[in-house]
Amino acid sequence: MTTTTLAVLVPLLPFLGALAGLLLGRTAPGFARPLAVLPTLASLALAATVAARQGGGAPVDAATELTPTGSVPIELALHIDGFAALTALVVATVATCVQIYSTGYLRDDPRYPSYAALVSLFTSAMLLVVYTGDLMVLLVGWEVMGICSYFLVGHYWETPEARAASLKAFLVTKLGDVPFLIGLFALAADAGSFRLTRILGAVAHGGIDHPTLISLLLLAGVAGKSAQFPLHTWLPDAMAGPTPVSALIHAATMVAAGVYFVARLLPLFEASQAAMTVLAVMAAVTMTGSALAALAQDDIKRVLAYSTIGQLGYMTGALAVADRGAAVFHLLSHGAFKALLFLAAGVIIHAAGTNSLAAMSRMSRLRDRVPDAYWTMTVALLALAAIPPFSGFFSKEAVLGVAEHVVTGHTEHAPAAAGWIVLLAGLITALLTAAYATRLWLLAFRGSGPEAPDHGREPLTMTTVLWVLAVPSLAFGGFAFRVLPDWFDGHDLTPTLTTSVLGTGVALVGGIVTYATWRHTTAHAARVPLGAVAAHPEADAAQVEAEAIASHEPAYGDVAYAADPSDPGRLLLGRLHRHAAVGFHLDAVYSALFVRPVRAGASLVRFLDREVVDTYVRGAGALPRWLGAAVRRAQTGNLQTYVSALLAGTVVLAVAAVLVATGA
Amino acid sequence: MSTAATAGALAAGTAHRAAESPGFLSPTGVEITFLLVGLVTLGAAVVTVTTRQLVHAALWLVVALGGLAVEYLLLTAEFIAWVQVLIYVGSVVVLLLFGLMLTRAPIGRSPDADSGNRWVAFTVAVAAAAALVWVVVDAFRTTWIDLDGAPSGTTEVTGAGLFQHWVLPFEALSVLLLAALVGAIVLSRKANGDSAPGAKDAAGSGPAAGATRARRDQEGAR
Amino acid sequence: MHLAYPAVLAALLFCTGLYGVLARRNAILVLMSVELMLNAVNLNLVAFDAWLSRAAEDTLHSGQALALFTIAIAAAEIGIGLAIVLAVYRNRGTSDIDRLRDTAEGHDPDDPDSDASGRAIPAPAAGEKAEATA
Amino acid sequence: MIDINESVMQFLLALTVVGPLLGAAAALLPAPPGLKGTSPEQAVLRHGVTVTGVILIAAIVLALGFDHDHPSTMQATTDISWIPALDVRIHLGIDGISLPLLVLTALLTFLSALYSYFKPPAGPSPKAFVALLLVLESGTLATFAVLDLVLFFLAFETVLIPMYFLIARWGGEGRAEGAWKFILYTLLGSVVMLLGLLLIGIKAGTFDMVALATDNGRSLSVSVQVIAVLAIGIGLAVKTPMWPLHSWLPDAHTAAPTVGSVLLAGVLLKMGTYGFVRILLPAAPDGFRTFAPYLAAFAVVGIVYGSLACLALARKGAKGDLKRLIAYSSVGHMGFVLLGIATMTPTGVNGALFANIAHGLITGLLFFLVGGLKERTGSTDLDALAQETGAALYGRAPRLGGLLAFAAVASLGLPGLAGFWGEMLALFGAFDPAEGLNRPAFLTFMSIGAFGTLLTAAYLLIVVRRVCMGGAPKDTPAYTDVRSYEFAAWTPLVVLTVVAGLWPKALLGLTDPAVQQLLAGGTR
Repeated sequence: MTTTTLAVLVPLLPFLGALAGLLLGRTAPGFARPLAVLPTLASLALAATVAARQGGGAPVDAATELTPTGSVPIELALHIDGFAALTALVVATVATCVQIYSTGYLRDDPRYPSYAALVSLFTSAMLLVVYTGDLMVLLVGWEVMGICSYFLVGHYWETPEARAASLKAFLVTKLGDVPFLIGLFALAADAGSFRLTRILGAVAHGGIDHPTLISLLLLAGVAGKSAQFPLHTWLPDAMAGPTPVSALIHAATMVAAGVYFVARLLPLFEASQAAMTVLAVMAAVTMTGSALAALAQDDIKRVLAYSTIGQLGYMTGALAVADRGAAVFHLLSHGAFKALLFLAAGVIIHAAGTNSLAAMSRMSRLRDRVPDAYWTMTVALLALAAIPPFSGFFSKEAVLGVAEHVVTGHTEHAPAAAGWIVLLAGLITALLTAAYATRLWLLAFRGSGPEAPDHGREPLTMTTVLWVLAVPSLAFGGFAFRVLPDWFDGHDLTPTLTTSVLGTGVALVGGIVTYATWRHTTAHAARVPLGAVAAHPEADAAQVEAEAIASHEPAYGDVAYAADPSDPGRLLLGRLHRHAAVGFHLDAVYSALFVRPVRAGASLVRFLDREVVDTYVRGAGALPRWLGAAVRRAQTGNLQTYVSALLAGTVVLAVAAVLVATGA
Repeated sequence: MSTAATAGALAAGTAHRAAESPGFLSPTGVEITFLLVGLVTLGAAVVTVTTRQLVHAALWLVVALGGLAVEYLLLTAEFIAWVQVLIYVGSVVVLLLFGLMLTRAPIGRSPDADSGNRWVAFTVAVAAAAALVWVVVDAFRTTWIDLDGAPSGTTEVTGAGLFQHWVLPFEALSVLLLAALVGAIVLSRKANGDSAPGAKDAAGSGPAAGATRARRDQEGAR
Repeated sequence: MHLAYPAVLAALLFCTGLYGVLARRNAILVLMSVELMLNAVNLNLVAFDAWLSRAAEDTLHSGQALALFTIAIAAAEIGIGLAIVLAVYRNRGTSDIDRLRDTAEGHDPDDPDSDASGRAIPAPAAGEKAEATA
Repeated sequence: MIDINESVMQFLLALTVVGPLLGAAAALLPAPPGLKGTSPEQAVLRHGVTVTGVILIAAIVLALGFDHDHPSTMQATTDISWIPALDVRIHLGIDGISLPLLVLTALLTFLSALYSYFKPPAGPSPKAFVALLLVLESGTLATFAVLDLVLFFLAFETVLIPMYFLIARWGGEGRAEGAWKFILYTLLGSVVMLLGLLLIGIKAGTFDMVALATDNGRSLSVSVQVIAVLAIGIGLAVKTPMWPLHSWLPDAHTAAPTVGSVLLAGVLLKMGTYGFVRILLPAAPDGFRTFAPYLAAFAVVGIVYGSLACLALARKGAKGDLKRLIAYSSVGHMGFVLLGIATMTPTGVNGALFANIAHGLITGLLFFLVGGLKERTGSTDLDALAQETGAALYGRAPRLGGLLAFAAVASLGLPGLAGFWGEMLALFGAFDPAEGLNRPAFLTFMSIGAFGTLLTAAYLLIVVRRVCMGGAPKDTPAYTDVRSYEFAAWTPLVVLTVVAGLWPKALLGLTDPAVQQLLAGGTR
């Protein structure tokens, strides 16, 4: 088969799997698991083949018209370059892992069929986004991902958190997508096509009139999807969904889409210095803010969520300094270890029966209950903290290295200011990242107190996946930075000495400081008993998690926050802790900026519709009524009255006639 | 008022033929008589339509009609004058009195002889009168009827006219009268089924119409 | 003699009869007034005949002929009219014109939802619905 | 696709128009002994299914026999002189614009007949119901098939009466008022429209739409065009409905029976927008250009207004009625259609026509689902359905809940489903309107409309959240899940929604050439 056919099949198979799963799910539950895993696995194989055939060489391009629109046609186009091939590979890998993991994670969940089908749909949408060469088609995949995340985050729809989070996830991303759509319009109107290649050609010839405006419009959508400041607030709440879904969303699909989109259109953004600077600022704020917030979270998954936002900040930072190679490099390695982190977290939550770090820090020997999760998570955390030689180190160093290049003025693509911003923010974030990674590890695995409950080993499907993912987190970066440049633009991704030393140094500092604080605070742990544990610890992981999420707010009075004095983060952040825990009150800002005005508008419209618009309708109804009543009154039935009126009229007419006749 | 206009034209024609058309300030005797009788007639008519005593109204009607008969005479239409006296004063008023009696009209002053519509009626009537009088006067101010010479309304002249030129309408009219006769009977029969007053009424109206017709015929025969 | 005299007299008589027709309550008095109006017309006919027979050498005497016809028809009319009045009087026990109001709006009490009232409903319905939905 | 003899096509088109009328007449006769089922009611309902089915088949065969290579040419045309004195002709024909609407109408009517066969409407005898349904179908199909202004008006009016009786006789509470409001409102609009049609017909010297389109308003002075567009536009806008002439729609929908709502939203509203495209755009372009910005402004206001009204209804404690909410959402969706038409660009008009079809499918499905929901829960009041947390339909009737969520998602214009392309193209058209139109104004309209999609998503998902999700479905009794006949009635709509979303060319390939020709003045 030609590469094109294979590439077409890659998104198509999971889609068909999803359709079949949705149709057969209730009638033949036996098919649900194969229908979920096999298509994804197949598309993984195909993606690998496509990647091998493409081999970082000339991009594969193919197109056929999807539909005429009357002006700019929409085409079903493929554009597979090194980025696309590799990203698709990672997406497929993570998706496969998640699917396999889910078979164990939602063992007894009656809703598993629809869940698995939606995950497949999610995967195929992301693969579509990765491969397509037409922006309108990309938008299709883009939005389908949004709705899939809506359904999957709302999987535990009995819990109010899930109901709220799913709605929020969709609406916030949609809020970004509206300007995104307008940006696409502007782009297409200028370039005369939705095709990626044509648009890039137009950019190359300066055929785009307002690159800054368009870039900013597009950035809004990117910020929504990739959870960048200020549209990132949906991501932590999305933790109300099942853990595998979080892994999928955070590692490969959804959030990766935004970064990937910018990477594909980077020349357009480079055309406008302003856009690049905005991008840099956005990245910097996102990084540091999310890292601070992560340090204050109590829910283990929320910590990871904020860390995702931070890592995405690194990627956008790399884009802001005009090196998509580094960005996608970090995207790939981050995909690996973030998926691992979430899946391991799922195992831990199941074992501990709670998702609260405060509670975990009060139970001992949790790491003996889940050794696989313990070891793999350690690896993943080291990678996250960018400790050499784990993969995270190389990718993050690539980013910092590029930033340093820009600062030292070796490149003209990006403004030096962007370089400085990214570099400084990156270093601060490296410190904080190491800090919260250490905190997470210490609280989860070094707890003291009553023993963690023991209900047997985790299902094999879940643990093996962890080890599979541990390999790339461990080793991927080591060789990737030599290979990848051939696939990407060819920029060197080797870590530079200065940034490596700096980055690793601050990371170590962060880790050590946190450890010291923990040694100081952990003494309080015994004194303040805390913790809520799921009611049915022996049930399957999904139900345990659902109960854990549901029980967090009643137990601690807040989804994100726990009044735990033994938390090192509390000491490290000091007064900042409270604000960091609630994500710096951004939600309040949103409700003031959008929700309340819309509510007010709604009630205003309700009033208008009642009192104003219907008034003239009522009036139109009343007028004939009055006329009718008036005329009825004249019908007395007295003939003499009638005749009098008749004759009076006659006289008048006669006189008028006379006057006319006599010309008076 | 095109008729008035043509009449005016005609009047002008006559005016210059009958050289002097005397003004209103020098009335002839006939005119004075006509005026006086006219006043009486009008007065009687007004009383007829205003009096509160129904029977008196009928009687005043007799006076008005009689006055009109006199006016006919003054206009040299003697035959019509006699017919007027015979039919109106003779039969119609009698019929009306019969009707009054049969509907048990109150003898004496009846307070509600006039309906609430009175003032409307009055305005309409006055307006109509004003309009008509204005038009008529405007049209015939100077027209002069000369009544001298052979009287144009004697019985033989009228009879000759009727039976030379008006035979067909005359016969049609007799058919109409017959129809009216039958109609009156049918109406009054239907109204009461088989009660006495219906028969009496039919007898009351029937012979009257019949009488007129019979009279008409003998006139024609003569 | 001036044609204006009979003409004016006729006009006045006619209007008197008109007033009677419009103002009198008793049907028979109305009939009398009708007679007055007819006679006014007759007077006109006769007067104009007398004028035209001289002025326009009219040998037809159409005016007088028509006057005769009118008189005859008036007699018939009185007969019929009285018959009708009597019939009405028998059925209704009255011969007052303004008691005979069968054509008055919403007169019949025995079928309240006649066409008229039935049609009157929708207009309010639209209005009330507007309030109801609000 | 398949080659069908022209005369056969003519016959089929005539059949689709006349057939339902004959069927209606037949429905009033006593059922022949052969067809008498268990009861006369069942017999007549089955008769309705048969007739509508035949019409549907005829429409499908028409669609197959339609020459898809030349969708811009009138096909299956019949042209008979009817009233020579007025030069009114019986002129039938279909092109790429009317064909999809024709098929949609036949399909929706058939599904409604099928649905009411298994679930007879609560009300007087089904005889009249079926007859009215068929008259309604005939009128609608005629509206889309005729090419003569006077005939168009006749068909346009024919539809009102049966719909009035459907609402007034078989409706829910408040049906009398709703029906009265519907009939008076729309009739008032049609009267104005008639004046405009006559004006055009007299000034241009012909009532023939094709001739008018070819003439492209050259024989009409601008002032005449302006007046005509104003008059006709008001009539059509009432039907569409355009804000602020919409207030009959919620009442009518709330009162109407399920089938009535489906047809009202799915078919009747389309007649208004179809009139805009078929009559106003080609026949009086200059006049339309005068009003296009105002039309667009009203459309955008309608988008936001409808969405906000829905939000107000969907809020907790607002006593919001689901059918009323969907009715307001129709106001919003029709706003997109009008916006697309107002751009006067092929893109916008294509989008408008696409959104027409999509709205017919999706809103029809929504009304069906709400009907099923009411049948199970006995209420369409949101607060009554979702007491504190939600009705948890996912748990109590999973298939129904899934379908409802699907319909909501489709209705909020998710890319990959039918709802998206129409809205997207309408906005894209507004981004670059036809020359002679004020671009900044349209840019503003486009951005407002685009944010309207956000509001749409908000209220639809809130509805899903309150109806489908919800805490603790265990103890509450489960409802009967989707029945087989309901599947039969709903699946076509679902499938078509997905197909139209994934393969928009199926529709746009038809409409685009026709629209291009229409806007180019019939000469192309």
